[in-house]
Amino acid sequence: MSGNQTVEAFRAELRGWLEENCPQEMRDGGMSEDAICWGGTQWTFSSPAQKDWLERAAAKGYTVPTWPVEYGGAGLNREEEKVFHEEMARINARSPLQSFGIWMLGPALLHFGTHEQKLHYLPPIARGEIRWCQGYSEPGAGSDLASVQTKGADQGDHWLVNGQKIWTSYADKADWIFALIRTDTDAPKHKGISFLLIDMNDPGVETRPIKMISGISPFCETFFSDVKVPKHQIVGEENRGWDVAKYLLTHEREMISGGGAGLSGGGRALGAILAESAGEDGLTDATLRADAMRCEIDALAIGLTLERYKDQSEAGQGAGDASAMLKYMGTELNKQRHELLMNAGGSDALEWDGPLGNRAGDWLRTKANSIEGGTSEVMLSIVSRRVLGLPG
Amino acid sequence: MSGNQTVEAFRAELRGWLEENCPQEMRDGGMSEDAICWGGTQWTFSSPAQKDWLERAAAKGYTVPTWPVEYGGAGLNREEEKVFHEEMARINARSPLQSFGIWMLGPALLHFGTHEQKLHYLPPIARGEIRWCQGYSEPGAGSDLASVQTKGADQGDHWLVNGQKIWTSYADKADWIFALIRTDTDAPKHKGISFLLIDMNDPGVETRPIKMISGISPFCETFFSDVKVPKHQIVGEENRGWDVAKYLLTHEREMISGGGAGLSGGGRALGAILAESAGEDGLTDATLRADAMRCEIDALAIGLTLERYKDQSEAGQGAGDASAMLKYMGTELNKQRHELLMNAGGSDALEWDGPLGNRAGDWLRTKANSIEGGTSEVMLSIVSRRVLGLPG
Amino acid sequence: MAKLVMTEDETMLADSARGFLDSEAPVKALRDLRDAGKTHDAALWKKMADMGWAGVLVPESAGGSDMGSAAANVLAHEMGKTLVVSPFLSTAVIAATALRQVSDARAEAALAKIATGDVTYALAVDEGAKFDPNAVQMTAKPDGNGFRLSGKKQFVVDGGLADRLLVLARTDNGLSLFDIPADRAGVTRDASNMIDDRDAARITFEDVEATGDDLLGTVDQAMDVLRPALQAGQAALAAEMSGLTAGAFGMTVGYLKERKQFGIEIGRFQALQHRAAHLWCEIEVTASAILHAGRMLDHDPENAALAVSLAKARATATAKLAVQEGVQMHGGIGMTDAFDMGFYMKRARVGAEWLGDYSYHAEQVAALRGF
Amino acid sequence: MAKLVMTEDETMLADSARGFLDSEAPVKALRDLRDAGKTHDAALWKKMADMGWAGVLVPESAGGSDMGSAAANVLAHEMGKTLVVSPFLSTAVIAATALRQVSDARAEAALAKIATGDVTYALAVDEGAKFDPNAVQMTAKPDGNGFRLSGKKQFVVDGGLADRLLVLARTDNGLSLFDIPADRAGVTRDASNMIDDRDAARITFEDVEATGDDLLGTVDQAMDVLRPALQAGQAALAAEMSGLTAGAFGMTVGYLKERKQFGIEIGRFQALQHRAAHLWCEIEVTASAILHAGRMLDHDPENAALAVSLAKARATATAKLAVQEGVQMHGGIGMTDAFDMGFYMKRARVGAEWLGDYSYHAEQVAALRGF
Repeated sequence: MSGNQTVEAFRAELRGWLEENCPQEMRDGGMSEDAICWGGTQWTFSSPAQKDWLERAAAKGYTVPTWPVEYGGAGLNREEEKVFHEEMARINARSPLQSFGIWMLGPALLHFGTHEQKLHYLPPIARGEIRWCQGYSEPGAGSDLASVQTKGADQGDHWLVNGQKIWTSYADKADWIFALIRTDTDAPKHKGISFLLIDMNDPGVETRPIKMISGISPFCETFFSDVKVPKHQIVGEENRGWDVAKYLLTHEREMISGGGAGLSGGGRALGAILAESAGEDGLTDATLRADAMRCEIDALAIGLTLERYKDQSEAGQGAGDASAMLKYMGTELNKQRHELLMNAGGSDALEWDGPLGNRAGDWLRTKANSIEGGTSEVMLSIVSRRVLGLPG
Repeated sequence: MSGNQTVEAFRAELRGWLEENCPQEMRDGGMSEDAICWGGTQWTFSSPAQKDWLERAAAKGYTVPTWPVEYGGAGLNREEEKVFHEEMARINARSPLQSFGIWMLGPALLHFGTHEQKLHYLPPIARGEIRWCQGYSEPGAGSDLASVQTKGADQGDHWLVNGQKIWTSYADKADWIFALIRTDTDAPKHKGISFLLIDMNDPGVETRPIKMISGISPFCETFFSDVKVPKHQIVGEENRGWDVAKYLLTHEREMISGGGAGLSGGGRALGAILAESAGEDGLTDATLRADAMRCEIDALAIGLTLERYKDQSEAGQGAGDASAMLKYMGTELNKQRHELLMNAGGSDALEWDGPLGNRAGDWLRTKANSIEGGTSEVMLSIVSRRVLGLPG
Repeated sequence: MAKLVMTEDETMLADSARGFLDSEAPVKALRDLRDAGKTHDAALWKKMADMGWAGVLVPESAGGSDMGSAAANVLAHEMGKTLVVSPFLSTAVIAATALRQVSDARAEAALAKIATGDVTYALAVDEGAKFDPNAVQMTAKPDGNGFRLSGKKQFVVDGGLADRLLVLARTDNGLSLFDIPADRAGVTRDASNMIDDRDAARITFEDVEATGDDLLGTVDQAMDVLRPALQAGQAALAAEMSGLTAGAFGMTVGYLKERKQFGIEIGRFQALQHRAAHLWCEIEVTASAILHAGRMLDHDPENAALAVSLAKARATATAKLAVQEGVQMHGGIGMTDAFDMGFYMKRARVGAEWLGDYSYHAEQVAALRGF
Repeated sequence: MAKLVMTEDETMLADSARGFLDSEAPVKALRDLRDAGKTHDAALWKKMADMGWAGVLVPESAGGSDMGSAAANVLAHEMGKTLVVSPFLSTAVIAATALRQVSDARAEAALAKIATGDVTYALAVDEGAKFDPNAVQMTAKPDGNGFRLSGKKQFVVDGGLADRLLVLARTDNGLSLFDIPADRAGVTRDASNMIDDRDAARITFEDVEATGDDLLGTVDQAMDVLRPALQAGQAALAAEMSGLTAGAFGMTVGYLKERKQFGIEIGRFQALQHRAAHLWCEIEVTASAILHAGRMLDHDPENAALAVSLAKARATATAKLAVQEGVQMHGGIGMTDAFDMGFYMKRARVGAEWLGDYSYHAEQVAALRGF
């Protein structure tokens, strides 16, 4: 009961703060690529409101609400976090900042980093000053993430890194990269990898965007030639980077699945979006209506599953390999949602920059959802073996 | 042109014959289990009309219209066969006779049998006097049909057969069985099997129905204890029975797939059946309508595919392993059709012998379609390896 | 919102229910009943009542344990696993929830009898092949201080043997709900020969007398009483179907590990692995919807409609997939009556229809989500 | 019914088309055009016309080869395989079929110019985001001996560069079809930036003059001329999409055989094998529907509607599955612009919408089949 009172007091305070501090322009629920504020040294704000919103939120720790206060967060507990998201959704507020630093590196550092590393790296992420990218995949490796060929040769106080990464999202706009580097070439595949932090401005780091079928280029190739990485820029132990990577993969899966789920109550009903573009009569097309209902039901139920796993995890019942399920279900659903949006959009959706904006680009982008961060096939194999205990 | 004239002359003659000879009662398009006339020594006609219809059709060779006249058929070519089916469908005529003898043993004998065997076995099949059943599967063998354990020991002029068969459809009502028997226990799995014809009245043959989830028991277990099978009762060469079996499996697949397809033009539209049971407003339920349209489209297209393969086969382009495709697509479709019929039937369909007759039993029966005659999984593996040439 | 985690109490309840049902009501109990031509096991129901299950939604004042919908769903889930035959949903969930919407002595007395297992109920709503309460045509014509009921009902689950019937009928300005004894003059019950081997009936009402006392709640306002009862029933049915799904899936995964074909366990075939894994993912997602429905019914019942329809729709679709895959992966043996899988498939079909099918609940979701 | 087997002539036509297109118009030709900012290759179209393809549906009297719809579909299928950019469907199939419904000297002259490749056409029907000819609102008001056309069209495929436009407009008592030069005063064309990198336009008509001569067929009876043209176009588009499907599927199966993951070819993974096999089955079934549509258009055009909608619906669904599986099975590389799979996916989407999407044709099938 007293817990509830505290939470409600927090809600009231937050609501007041949002009312005062969230600029009106930032209350459009913007979810598309260009509404995102990524931060970093190369960042250009799309409007003064976007800048204000980031700065005000960062000052309160609301860019990373669950991180400890000393690392730039607001130290919210699970209940408060729910309230935070509810209140943000209530006024349709945009997220003030998104980044791989928040989603990926932050959780890894909070779990594996030293106190010094946390103090050094986390606050600039929370303030949107430093933008990070991820260096896992390598050409030809595909789903076999542990087949890392990029080498770090031990030079005493640093590693000399040589090799190539691929699918390094937004590497061309990032300031730093966290990467898997092979620091022991004799050890078994999973045992000789270290998780290193590398400054993209270091000599020998080069990056090049990969043009995607959606026309946009979020992904890059990144090359390392004799890049010196000081020994203190390692997260976790030497040659134990796979542990960090696995932890982050699980995290990434949950994150990607969340993108597709539209969460309970929060997201706009798919059918409502469809009904709009279908015209005044609403969603009368039997095929589209049937598909939309199914998709909406699944989206709501997957959103609830995300909530359930968070609640379980808070209750000390880890989700574990079930994150593979969330990743699989969430991304497959998101692909379906966008197929339906394309159907409903008809020929209006077939133009780049047509009357429906970038609907086609967004649709094509979703096709990568079931590939990046572990393919759907890999997720199903994980469930089959680790959850169901099937042989093979 | 003259070919067309001949065909049209045949159509006119046939139409006249049907008008005169097909009893009115036999023009109800009866497709359910109890409308079928199976024949055989145990057969009891459901009505005088059923008996008349069988006798008149048999006299013209119309129970097996494409078989040669000397073996009891009408010797129709492919064009005439199409006309035959069109004219039968036009007046909604029931098939005068159905049997495993017609579908399975007949084609095998026509292809592999000696002239004497054809003369001896085929006419009684065509006249509905002798009913056959099939003895392929054995307990525990499942999809691995060639793992035949029932043994035939060579005793000079006969084999002494011992063992057990399962899924012997209607064995309790059949007069004879065609069965795969291992006549060489030392040879590799596929090389020591013979295709034998066995009289069910022989001492040592016993059969027992298996109760199915649909409540009906078309399937049996059949036991052989020291059954003497004369050497002349073999089809094809000794130890080459697998060739006959493979030929028949292909044939069976096409047959089973045809059952689900509803053929182009001929079958009643699924949607029309659904619309009836959905009431006067027709099929307004979006989910049901969408599913029904998809199912109807697929049924028509699969029906056309069956036609296409028949035409190709006549043109000397064998369907070969593509029969696996027909079997897979046809049976999966048929299961969907019956799921939809159950949906549309609502609670009326949940009673045995309810207002919709045996709809539930028919629905449950279809679940075996994708298992019997080779599972859907086996069909997909055949396509994968033999058609697509994928490794493994 | 309450947390989407099983509480310790719920876990204990599930464990104790499982222990009881494994010994008292395995699938074989259904088979034995069926083979004996029966659709109800009064002794089993009495034992369940003694364990407090009949009173799970009955207020403590009437002798119940008042544990709430989430707890009822836990029980339903466990019963689903072994296809337990009982009037639990009709009586302990639907009728109890309806009765507790009404605060009068008669309802209190009825609730007390439910809790002790001394009375069973059936809900008579459907008149056509599809669930559609608003389309009810059966009439309740004013007659003196009471009414005369005339019309036909079908798919009255547990209606062949229930002691009392909750009957939805059309009055002058709306729908009204009546609570009458099943043996009242003018009531004719024809047992339906159901594919799931359970009790259901077609019932004819010919000028059946109903007094003012037999009216449950307010005249013309049946939905005030019926809606919560339907929602509790739909959620519990969804939970039962998720239990059924778990039962069928457990059999299937076990078979995949043990059955060999072409010399190896069929569970090594990747195509089957991925299908089994997909099915497990669907099951997990459905579990969330069901847990959520229980929480909403217990904590925010006014706004539970979306959660309930979500749960019933998901449970229906998932159960269908589970039994289809179950039969297919078992091969021929799965089609034999000697094997239990067929019982799961048949119950899944009946559960799919009862209290609204997938399409019905999908349309509810669409309406609540604005399209 | 004519036989559902490719004739020798058709097989020869396919082989010769393939030989030509492999050298003149591989997928790289589309890529080069796109990179050059172009949506049409006039030189290629001229070569195709020289091979007689532009005249495939033009009567011999007008210089065509009059080979019929099945032959046109064979060509469209081959073009689909390498995503050939050309006005074949708009001009040689749709416009030629429309024009040959009219027996006058003007139509004969137009057909002759189509056969030689000297004129290209585009069909302007859509006004909203979905194909729906009967909903056309664009007006053709009587004016002297002629009409004045006012309104807007969108998704006019090949409409940015075509020489002439077939325009569907509403006259006093129905719909009428006009054949006008694209550069007539009052016509404004805005090229659409299409995801398939081909030519399409939004076109505005402001008080555009149309003489009686510009009317194709009879006033208010556009469908007499348009229906056969639409059906021929829908069937050929279905054939193009089946070619596209074959192209994407061929790439995918090749990749399955060659690509290794975790040390073995991914084509050894049974889950992928079964999905590829399923896709092949779908492709085979769709092929029958397309062959059948061609036969019906050639031999029984009055009754071809069902066959055509069947072909377009199946082709749409199958192409969608093929490109989705193609991208997924290729993994990340399939998502890059450097790889051709994306071109197939984008063209499949445009083909899905053009001349009626899956749902449109499914409803046609339902109507023709009585539900």
